[in-house]
Amino acid sequence: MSREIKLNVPFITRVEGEGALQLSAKGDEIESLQLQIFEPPRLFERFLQGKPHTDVADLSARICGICPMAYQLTSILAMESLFEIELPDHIVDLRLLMNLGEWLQSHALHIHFLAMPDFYGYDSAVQMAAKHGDLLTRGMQIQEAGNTLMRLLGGRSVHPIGLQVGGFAALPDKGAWQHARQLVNDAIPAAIQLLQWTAELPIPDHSQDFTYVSLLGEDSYPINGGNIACSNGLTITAQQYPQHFKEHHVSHSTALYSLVDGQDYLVGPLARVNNNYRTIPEHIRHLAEQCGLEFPNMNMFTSIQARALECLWALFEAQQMLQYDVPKGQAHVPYKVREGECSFCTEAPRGLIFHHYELEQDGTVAKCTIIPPTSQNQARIEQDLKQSVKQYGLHHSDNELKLFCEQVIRNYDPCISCSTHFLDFTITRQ
Amino acid sequence: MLQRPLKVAIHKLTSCSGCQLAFINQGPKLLKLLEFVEFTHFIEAGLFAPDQEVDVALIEGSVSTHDDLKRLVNARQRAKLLVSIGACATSGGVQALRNMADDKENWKRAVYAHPEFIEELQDCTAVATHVKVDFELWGCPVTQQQVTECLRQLHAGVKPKDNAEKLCMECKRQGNVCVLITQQAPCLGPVVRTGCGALCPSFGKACYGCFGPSEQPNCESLTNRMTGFGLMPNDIVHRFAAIHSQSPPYQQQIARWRLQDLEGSD
Amino acid sequence: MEKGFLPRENLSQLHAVLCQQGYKVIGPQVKDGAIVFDGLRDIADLPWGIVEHTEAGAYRLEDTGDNRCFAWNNGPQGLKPWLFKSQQTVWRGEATSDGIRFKSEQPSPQPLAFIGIRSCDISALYLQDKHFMHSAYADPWYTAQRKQLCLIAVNCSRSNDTCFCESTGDGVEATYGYDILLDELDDGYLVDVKSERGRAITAALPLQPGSQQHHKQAQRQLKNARHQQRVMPDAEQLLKLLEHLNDKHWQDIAERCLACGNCTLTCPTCFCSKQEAEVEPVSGEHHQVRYWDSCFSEKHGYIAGMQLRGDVSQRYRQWMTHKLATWQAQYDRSGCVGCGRCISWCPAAIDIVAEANLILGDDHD
Amino acid sequence: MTDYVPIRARLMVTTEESPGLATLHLKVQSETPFTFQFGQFNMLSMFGIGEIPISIMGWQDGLLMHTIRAVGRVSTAMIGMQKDQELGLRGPFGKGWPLEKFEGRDLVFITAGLGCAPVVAAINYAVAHRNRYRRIVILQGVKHHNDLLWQPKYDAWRTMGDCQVLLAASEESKRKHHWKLGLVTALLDDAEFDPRHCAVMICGPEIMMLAAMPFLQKHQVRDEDIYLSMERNFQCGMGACGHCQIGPHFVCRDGPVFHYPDVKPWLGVKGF
Ligand SMILES: Cc1cc2nc3c(=O)[nH]c(=O)nc-3n(C[C@H](O)[C@H](O)[C@H](O)COP(=O)(O)OP(=O)(O)OC[C@H]3O[C@@H](n4cnc5c(N)ncnc54)[C@H](O)[C@@H]3O)c2cc1C
Ligand code: SF4
Ligand code: SF4
Ligand code: SF4
Repeated sequence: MSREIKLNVPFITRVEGEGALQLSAKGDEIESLQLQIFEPPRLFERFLQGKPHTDVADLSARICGICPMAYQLTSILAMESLFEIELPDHIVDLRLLMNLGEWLQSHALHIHFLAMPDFYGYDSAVQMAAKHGDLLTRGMQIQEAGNTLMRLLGGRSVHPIGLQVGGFAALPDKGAWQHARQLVNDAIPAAIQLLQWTAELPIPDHSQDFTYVSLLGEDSYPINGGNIACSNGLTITAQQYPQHFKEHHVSHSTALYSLVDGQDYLVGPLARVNNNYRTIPEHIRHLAEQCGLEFPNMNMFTSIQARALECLWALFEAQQMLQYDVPKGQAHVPYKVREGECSFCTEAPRGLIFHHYELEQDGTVAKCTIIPPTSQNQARIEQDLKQSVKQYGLHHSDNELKLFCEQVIRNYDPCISCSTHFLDFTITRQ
Repeated sequence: MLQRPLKVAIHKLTSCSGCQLAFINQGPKLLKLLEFVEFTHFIEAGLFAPDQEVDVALIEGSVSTHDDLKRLVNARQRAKLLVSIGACATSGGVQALRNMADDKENWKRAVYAHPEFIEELQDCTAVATHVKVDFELWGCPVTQQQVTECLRQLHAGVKPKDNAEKLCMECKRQGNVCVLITQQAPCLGPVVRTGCGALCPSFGKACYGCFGPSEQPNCESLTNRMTGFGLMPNDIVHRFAAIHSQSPPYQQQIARWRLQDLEGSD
Repeated sequence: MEKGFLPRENLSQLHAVLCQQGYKVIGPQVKDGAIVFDGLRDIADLPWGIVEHTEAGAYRLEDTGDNRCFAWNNGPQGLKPWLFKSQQTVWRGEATSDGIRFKSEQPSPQPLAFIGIRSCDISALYLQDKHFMHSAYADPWYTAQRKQLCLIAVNCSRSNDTCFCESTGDGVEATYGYDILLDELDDGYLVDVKSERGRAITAALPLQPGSQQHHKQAQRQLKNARHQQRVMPDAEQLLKLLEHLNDKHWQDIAERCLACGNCTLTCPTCFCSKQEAEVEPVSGEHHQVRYWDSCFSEKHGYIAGMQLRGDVSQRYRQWMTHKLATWQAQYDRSGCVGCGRCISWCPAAIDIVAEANLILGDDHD
Repeated sequence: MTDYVPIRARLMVTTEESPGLATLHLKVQSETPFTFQFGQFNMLSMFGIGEIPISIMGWQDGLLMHTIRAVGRVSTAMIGMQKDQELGLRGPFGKGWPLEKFEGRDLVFITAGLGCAPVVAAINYAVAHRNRYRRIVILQGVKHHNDLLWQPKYDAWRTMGDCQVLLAASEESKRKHHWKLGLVTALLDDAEFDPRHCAVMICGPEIMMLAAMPFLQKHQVRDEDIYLSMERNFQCGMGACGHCQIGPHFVCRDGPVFHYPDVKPWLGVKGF
């Protein structure tokens, strides 16, 4: 049966903005497939120009309410590299701890609020509250552990205020530290259950050949430092990022398309796990393997498992740091502002994030570039859809196709609302 | 007092989504909230029904595209009450900094290779610029307490309680040591609305105003004082040209100190 | 009783004795750039060598490197936050199927021993006692905690630039209200005892007789402390403020005043509070909570449909005339004890003494 | 009766007096009988919404009466309460009209605005104990004649012996029977009472009180025979929260009914 499909999703709510999906196919061939992102221009890169360097962290946080800290920290680390600030160990550790918090809350949110309803046939987690309260509660527990770590060091979990160039505004107090320790300890069994639960999910196999990119951990799992490793064999520093990664503007999207050496690529949990599986402590890998998980792999549908694995890793990592007392020492170190250029990459929950700044003599921002994970994944999502939709079969009903596409997109957790359900699904057949 | 759950739609315009997180980031409190609130439209959580009639529409985000405006007008028509939440909705948010640009086209060009692909309104504006707003929740982001309290009051059939008290009040209740006095830090506390729990001063740093202007903000006097700390006119402009740059009291200071800056540089 | 002498190296025993007798010791410490009263684990945490320099709208600490721990005069708060708490639940309630249930909030006082309290703060305490304990309805939380205070006061050996207790009659020497009084000297502390509670403590200390040298030094220090720059007009003069209600100067002040409430909340005698009905988001329990409030807040003078003090000039006038004048009819004295906090901690650097003098000056009205 | 912690009061009946104004009849859940003076008030609270001061209107058939005008959050919620719903009650607080002191004198009641509950309660009391007082003069001013509450009550009082009821409407264009055009103070010229043996009780906005004073002086009423019921923001009702101060007075504790000489210096002073 030959038919013409015109799948038109006027907007998938934002990908750091708003997106839509258009698919048209004839017979077994996809004629065109566009993931459109019409992110209302917020012009961060422009309005940061002329701002004092000390304002950048608080303003750039507002790029994303789900991973604000990643934006803050990347800008701070970039500037610290320019100012050649030597951070004491305890500050490095505390930043890592806060990073873990952001991963935890973001991953827990994605798994339980965005992805889970798919597996149980609901529209939203809110509707699942009555019947599957236990699953939600488990998610909330892990999420709360993450939030607590963010609050411990940043005052609040959305747009935290604690980070600054040179360290933190203040070190945490003892009571809050102990509270966080408790929540993290308590969340570990929940995260183990979570990992098992993801292993038991009916995960379809849509393995594809693709390029993936993440930071590379030398001897520990990477989060806010290290080189960039690409599955095509490339390993570079953050400074070299612009030489290999190019952005371009396409007419159907306001987000900038990123390609590495001309190739679409994946960033995010699966990319990280694939690149760094060996650096995950053995007892965690053992747990994963016991319940049948296999990494590295090339099936984007396992990204939910990669997220669960990262949650468990993050909790164990946090537990180790929290077992000691609150670190003593300065909250921040003094530094001298310098003129020049700097770049840095960290791993936001959704993947690699790149910042580049040019600062004037007094620290004023002359120029900046910020590349979020979502726009890096955009080209890959389109490619993925093209392949996996075909593999899934265009003979499926409109609704089935729509749900399938949604799930594919959700695998990338592009940004929270982007991975939710499509809107006003319309399809034209002849 | 409503005998049934309050029907609530959450609409997102141009924003970072941080305020919506105040809902789904609240753990067990969310389950309690669901006892008296029924979400009908909440894309972030997966509910899509923008055309359903509701008791309350919560609007996150500022109006910066034609499409934002269209959806806002629709949301207003479908809702008995409309509440704007967060800095973007109440005053335009950070993205409204673009309104201050002298040459807006060049701004876009600086970020996008093909600005002609982008369709947007001239300025980025608050919700109340376009439709009637029944209540405003300030903050960047709003807190879960603010949102829950507002919905609880609306469910009880009363207007939510507004609190535009100065941040200093909360700061003192918390027992913080004033950073303006001890460090001559340019704290905006005396002209910023309470709500965050005086977070920044409790971390020993100056408030940068993410909750917007307080009741009767005497920004004139505060900024005069800041010059005494060695802040230059341009520094003062940046203090106010941040999260709530479009709120009238902060606008005034931006204009005033920009002028000083220009005069000073002549 | 003769004043005893406690050598500096034995100061830690005072701390030890207080702990032994079951007190939680509260003492001055450096926190975030100010002298703050908080739980004192060890006398090493006292602000050794620290003095403050303060003027209208500014406060900064200096480490002089000397061996004194009470050379400073005051910090942002005195005793007030420990008795009249910034946040106090006044009742709890629950909605049951059989109507609502109210539960009273029991006070949870604990024996607290304060080291380093000054004369002005004791005066302020007695003023707050009148308001919270001796008026028509005694405040149960204040009263319960008040009964469990042990006050180890210290005489001031210097004054900072915002102190004016000499002119209000509340310093620099503590004369009542304490259990133990110290004069900090070069090599130790002169110790005076006022109460049974105090005697029980000093009895356990290795006190030596104070020498004449010691007494002389203590007198010299007090004399030194009496040099204060600011002079508050006397009580009778202050009543005349009420004859200046239409002074243009109120408007002048209002242009600077931020109406932020810092003066009232750092003032050790200000007593305003507001109540809020709150709901615990998970249990659903209802709380009526009392918070510190200020006559500078917009809602303070609000009644349905009307704002009694819409202008900030009226609020500042309300504050000053209440504190300095109408307070006298309420509690038999002015409400100001000369601690200078509202001057130091005013972000707009408004100086109540200067303003009061200006308004009462000849060429005003 | 209670101070910091409320007792329960169950709503038995709500009588709507006019749109936005209702009398709540409350069954006070307490072992001890509820005693009060007219002019005193209770602090009424609704769960999760707030607490407000409301004058005591009276006591009838074992029920406590409060007449509430919906002006804002709490008051609106209160008059919308369902039968059998409960609220919290603290009180009675403050000083009421010293009606016993006035025995043997002429009583003059001056009120403006709608439903000045504390005065109506006092009139009710005086009428119930008619033989203790001499002449009763009731002056009431409203904007429009149909703003007048309890019209039948006024009619009944008017026909009672030795009782004068004068009504004024300030924003009416046509005069009605028994009504004068203008402000309540203008009625004073027609009021007939013995200024040497009288007690004047005034309730209403402060400007009205101020405006009444020259008329009363003209009648040669002495300051010490005048009593006023004042209004300020109350948070505690017990003289602790500081909101209700007028000069040295705490209105909730030293008032709300004041002897005029005590508040004279403060009356009408803007900002106090
Ligand atoms: C002694 C006294 C007796 C009163 N008797 C009555 C009466 O019998 N019937 C009646 O309808 N009204 C009476 N009022 C007025 C009544 O208290 C206010 O109308 C009520 O507080 C308004 O509250 P709201 O929340 O509805 O209004 P909003 O305008 O929403 O006020 C917000 C808050 O401000 C405070 N507030 C506002 N107005 C007043 C006020 N006038 N007095 C004290 N606090 C206030 C309350 O805490 C209130 O909750 C009396 C007031 C006083 C002082
Ligand atoms: S730190 Fe800021 S908010 Fe706090 S009292 Fe000082 S000026 Fe006010
Ligand atoms: S202190 Fe100011 S800037 Fe900081 S969180 Fe609060 S309102 Fe925002
Ligand atoms: S008014 Fe000022 S100086 Fe006087 S007691 Fe209060 S804070 Fe101290």
